[in-house]
Amino acid sequence: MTVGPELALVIPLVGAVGIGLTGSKPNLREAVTLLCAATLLGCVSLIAAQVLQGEHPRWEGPLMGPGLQLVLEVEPLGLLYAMVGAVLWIPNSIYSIGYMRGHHERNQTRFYICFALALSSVMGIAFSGNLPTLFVFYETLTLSTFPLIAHHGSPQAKRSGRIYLGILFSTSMLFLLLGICWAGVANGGDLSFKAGGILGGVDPGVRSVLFVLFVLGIGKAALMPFHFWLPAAMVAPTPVSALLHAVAVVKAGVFCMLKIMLYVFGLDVVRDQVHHEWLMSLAAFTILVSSIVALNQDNLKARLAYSTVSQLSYIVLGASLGSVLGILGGGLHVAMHATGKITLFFCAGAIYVAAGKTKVSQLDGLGRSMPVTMGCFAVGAMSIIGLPPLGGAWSKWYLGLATLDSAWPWLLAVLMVSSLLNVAYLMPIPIRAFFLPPPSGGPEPSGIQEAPLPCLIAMVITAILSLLLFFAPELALALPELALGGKL
Amino acid sequence: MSQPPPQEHRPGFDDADNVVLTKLAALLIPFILIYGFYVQVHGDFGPGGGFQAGVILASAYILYALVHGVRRAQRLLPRKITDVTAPLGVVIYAGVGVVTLLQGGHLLDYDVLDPQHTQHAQEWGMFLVEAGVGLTVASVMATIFNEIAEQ
Amino acid sequence: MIGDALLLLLVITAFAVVEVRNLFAATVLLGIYSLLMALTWTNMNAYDVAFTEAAVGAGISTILLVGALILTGDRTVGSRERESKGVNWPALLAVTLLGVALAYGVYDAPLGDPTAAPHLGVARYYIQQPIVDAHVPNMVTVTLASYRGYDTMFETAVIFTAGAGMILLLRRDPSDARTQPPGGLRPAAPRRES
Amino acid sequence: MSGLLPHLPALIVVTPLLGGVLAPLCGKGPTKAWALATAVTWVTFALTCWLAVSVYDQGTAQYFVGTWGVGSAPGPLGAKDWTGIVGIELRVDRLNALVLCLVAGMTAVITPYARLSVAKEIPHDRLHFFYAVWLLCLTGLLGITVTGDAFNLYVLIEISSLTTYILVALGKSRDKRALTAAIRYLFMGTVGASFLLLGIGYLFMCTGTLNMAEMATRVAELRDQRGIHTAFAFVLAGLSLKMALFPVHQWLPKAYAYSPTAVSAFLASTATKVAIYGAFRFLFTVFGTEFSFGVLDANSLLIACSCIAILYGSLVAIRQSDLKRLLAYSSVAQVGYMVLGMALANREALTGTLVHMVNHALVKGAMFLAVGCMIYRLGSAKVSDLNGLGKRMPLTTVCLIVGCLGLVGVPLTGGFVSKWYLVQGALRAGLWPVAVVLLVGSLLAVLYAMRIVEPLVFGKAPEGEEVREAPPSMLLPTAALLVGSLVLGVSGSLKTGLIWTATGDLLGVGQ
Repeated sequence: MTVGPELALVIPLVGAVGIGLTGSKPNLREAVTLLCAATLLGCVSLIAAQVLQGEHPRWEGPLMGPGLQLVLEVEPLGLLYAMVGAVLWIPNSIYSIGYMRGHHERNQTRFYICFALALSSVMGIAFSGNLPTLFVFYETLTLSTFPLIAHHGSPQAKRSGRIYLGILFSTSMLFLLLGICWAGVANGGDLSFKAGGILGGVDPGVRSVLFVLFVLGIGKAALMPFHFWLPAAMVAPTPVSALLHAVAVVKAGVFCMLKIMLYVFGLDVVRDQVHHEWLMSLAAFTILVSSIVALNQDNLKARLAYSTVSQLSYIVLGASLGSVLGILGGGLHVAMHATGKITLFFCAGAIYVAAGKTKVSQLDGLGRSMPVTMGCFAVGAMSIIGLPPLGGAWSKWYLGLATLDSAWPWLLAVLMVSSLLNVAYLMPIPIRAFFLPPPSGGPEPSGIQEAPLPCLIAMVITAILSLLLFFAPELALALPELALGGKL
Repeated sequence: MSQPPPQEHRPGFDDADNVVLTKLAALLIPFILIYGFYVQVHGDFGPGGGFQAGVILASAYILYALVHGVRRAQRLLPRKITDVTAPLGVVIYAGVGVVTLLQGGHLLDYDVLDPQHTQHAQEWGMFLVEAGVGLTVASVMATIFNEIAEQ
Repeated sequence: MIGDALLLLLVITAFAVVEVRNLFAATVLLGIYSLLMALTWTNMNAYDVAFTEAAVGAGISTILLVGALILTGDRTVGSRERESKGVNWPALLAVTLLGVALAYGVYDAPLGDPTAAPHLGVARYYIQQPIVDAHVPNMVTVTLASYRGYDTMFETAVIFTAGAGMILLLRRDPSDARTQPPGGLRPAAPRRES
Repeated sequence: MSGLLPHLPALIVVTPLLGGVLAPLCGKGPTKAWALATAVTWVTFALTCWLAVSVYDQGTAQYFVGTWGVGSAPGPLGAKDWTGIVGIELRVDRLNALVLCLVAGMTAVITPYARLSVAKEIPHDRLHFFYAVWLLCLTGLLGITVTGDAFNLYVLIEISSLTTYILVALGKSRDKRALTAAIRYLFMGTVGASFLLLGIGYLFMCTGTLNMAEMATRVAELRDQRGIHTAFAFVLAGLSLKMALFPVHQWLPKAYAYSPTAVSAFLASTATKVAIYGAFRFLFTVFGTEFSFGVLDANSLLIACSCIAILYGSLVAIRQSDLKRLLAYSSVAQVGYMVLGMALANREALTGTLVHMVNHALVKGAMFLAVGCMIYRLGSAKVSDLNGLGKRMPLTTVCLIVGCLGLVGVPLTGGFVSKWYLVQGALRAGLWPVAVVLLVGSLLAVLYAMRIVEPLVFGKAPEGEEVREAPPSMLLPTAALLVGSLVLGVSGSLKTGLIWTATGDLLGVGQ
């Protein structure tokens, strides 16, 4: 059975309509969301089966104007990203039910609609077959997540929403769109993704400028100094932070980065003909600095956000090396970090719902009343750090190999130091929860119970996924390998 | 309030008590009217045409209004009429255009009005559209004066 | 000779219109200007234009301007006098520039040359052909009503628009009329008391 | 029916003209004249579409009004015989076919809306004259677009200007400031029209013809004559005033802000577009690209002015507290976009301009209509009124939000497509700073759009009064325009068809 990539876009859109229509009946609404998520996963799996057989499902949208067309084409790297999004949407939807109800949020229908729209945009980014398509869905993702960020409508939420839109729109409109248009003008109008890049015949000077524009334009990759939106976005309800700001949105950024390096510039160009050392240095700088910043965050979600900033730069670093191993490690890290970080956010949200706590310093002894949550947290944290037997170990391994393989082996030191910092800012949390006594002056710890059941189910699923990815990384490995043309 | 009470008598163009003016106007107006019609219909042979004729005809009305007062003038030529005749002139003009179109010619192609004698047809066409112009101009001039005078 | 004298008078009147402070006087001077203009056209054998100028410029316009003056209370430009003592430099600059541009444009135009472009173009047809095409000796009428009858149709519509605008903007509301019966055009109220 | 086909260029002007003069004969009352106007605008729209299709298929349509086509006069004084176009020619190519459809279509959609909105803002005893003026304004705009005769263009500019002044001044019953806005517009518009007349006069002086096509061939021979240069300057100045290009834009914000809302929508979506079409016609056809942009280098000046317009208009728009003024200043910026694309004068940029013309007409029209819905229910349209409107007038709110997206040029709206082509055009012309200005402009648009969207989505409604949703007869046209803009963003048939070929015609390149 052949399934076109457009179906993956349409399913969440239909879901959004369905959610809108059933908005008045919460149970039905959530059922629609779950059904939609499951269908999407099925659809993406069918697409994956085709890709693994060597096919490239393709869909050409209407011609929007001369030289401007929406084209979807499945390639393995995009499929990996789509898989991550589709798989994690299911636990996230389960989690949302528990969280949003447990927290008595308003405007829940709007929340679920925007969520489905965001997923549709994610699929669009993942399967985009040319740069205009990529840009279109990059922007629609920003737009559809904006109402989620500012969901509460409080002045602080609105302010964060403005920062979010402001940074993402200004980088994408000023740099990315300019870069895309310039690329089209420079190479005669061809903007489709091609193995080996499309800028081979372009003047090297222009190519360097384009490189800068593309890198700066992808604000979603949260490279410093364009990372402010990510901590700001933490005012959103936790499911949003979990799926969008650990998985969908931020991964969209680094995924675009990978894709552009691979299919627009081409690895040879990146390595030999573009002055890309600055990007590498910027990524290394971001890795270290944001890890240090994370150390000093007392707010749990903020600490996780800075951790994300740091981990995203691992992927950027991998992309900027311009080597096969780098792309492989980066691609893997998209999946590994996603499962780990979403678990952490689930736990953070569960702690907030169940115990009302948002700060690291308040978590002493919480492990006794919330053992499952804190256990999952420990699993997620270890995956992020890159400890076996968890998925994160693989991606860090390949990234390390890539640095050793490159002309800049000192980058390995950056990775090592950062891993130590990861340990320093993540591990104290479960340790405090399990081994420190609860504060005596605080409220009775016995009053705190485990998080709502849907939340628990969700976080256990993702924690198990992290484990599975260590023991069975074949699929996650196979796709980047396919993308690289079996160059290993 | 600078507005005086409405009932009070105030001097203005409504005062029609100047004998010299009334007699003079009574003498002049018929000639003005005839002259206006002359200019209207004779526009193709001498100077003038619908526009000038319209203005001249309107000036007859304005003179009457200045001498006898706007209200009496309006009794003679109610606004209801000028409101209709003003667009009607344009209707006549454009109507000629549409008629020529319907008869198979182009818009405002007077030749089709009398295909055998095109020169004659031209004269006819021009006469008709000039009539439209005259009607509109005269009515509009009267309207403009009325609206200003009534403030 | 007569033409030169008329032109001289025209310029003098124009300056007088600008300089005189009393708006009523300015209006009358404008009427005089139009009359002089009409004479100039007559002197140039442009009877149709002269005719229009006399009827509209000297006639109707003057009446309407007087009407407008009475409506606004026949002020002199007194209130403006303080401001207008100095020269308005931007305005002077703009006007000078405009004049220079206009002069620049006619500098190499062969004015008065019967072989110049405008006289050899469509205008020649408008002069020569009316009597052939329509047996009508007044070429102005033929040009307006036939050669360019389409333009004139819209000019008529413009006139009608002016009337419609007056009706829309100035006609009193019927609701107003109940409280304030139309009093008619009248001099400003304060004069009555003096 | 097909017998009408050759007469379409004339019919599309005569139909609204007759409608306009018949409307006051319908008698008083809010319904009859409105019904006539609606019927007339839709018939006109249908005719323009028919014309556009036939022009697209069969090329330029020519029509001689009156008896006289090409004639000749014997040459006295030993001069050569003269042969040329005697009367007035109407000429429709792909460019003006597009503009005709746009103008007629916008009016056809806005007229049904006008019934309730206008009835609330204008005294009932003279509504029939309102529709007369309304249709005459349409006549003027269509006439400007359809004509191939320079003086006729001026005559029609006169009719459209005069009607516009009246329409703007009619806002007086809602806000007295409409009168001063109209007077200001009248002064500036008259200066602009006079400049245009002077320019056409100089052109006639140098070329001896009023027909644009004939002018064009003569101008190519006479490009060194000072009269032509002066004509160019006057025409450009006059048209800039009419387009409201910075720095002669001052009439626009107030005129749009204080006129009756239906009028704002009508003018915003048609009048400036037609002025820009006029600039196209003169710069590209009459004077020719080589003369306009090569000999006289008008593009530097136009690019500079339009870049400032984009930045200035957007910045001022951000600071407005009244929605109509905000939209009006945004129009100043959007005119900048369109003129910019015109001045860049390459195919991508021209395509961008034309797409932007259509898109801006649709979106700005819809925005004004949506604001009109607010005024209809709330009596005013301040930014502070937007708080919590989402709960009280949900459909209007959706329209406003979609409109904002269109103004910003978010992907999948027409605004994105135009921005795309404009940026490409700027880069193709080798002017990357201009491309940056374009993009900064759309970022500023995000800012003023946010001022509208944020209170709509997150604001809390004031306590008390109950506000109902606007009536369907007002919402439907609003939504229709927005759907149009979305379709424009996604579908490419108009762009790859009419617009792309029109820009090819303008630049004289093959398909």
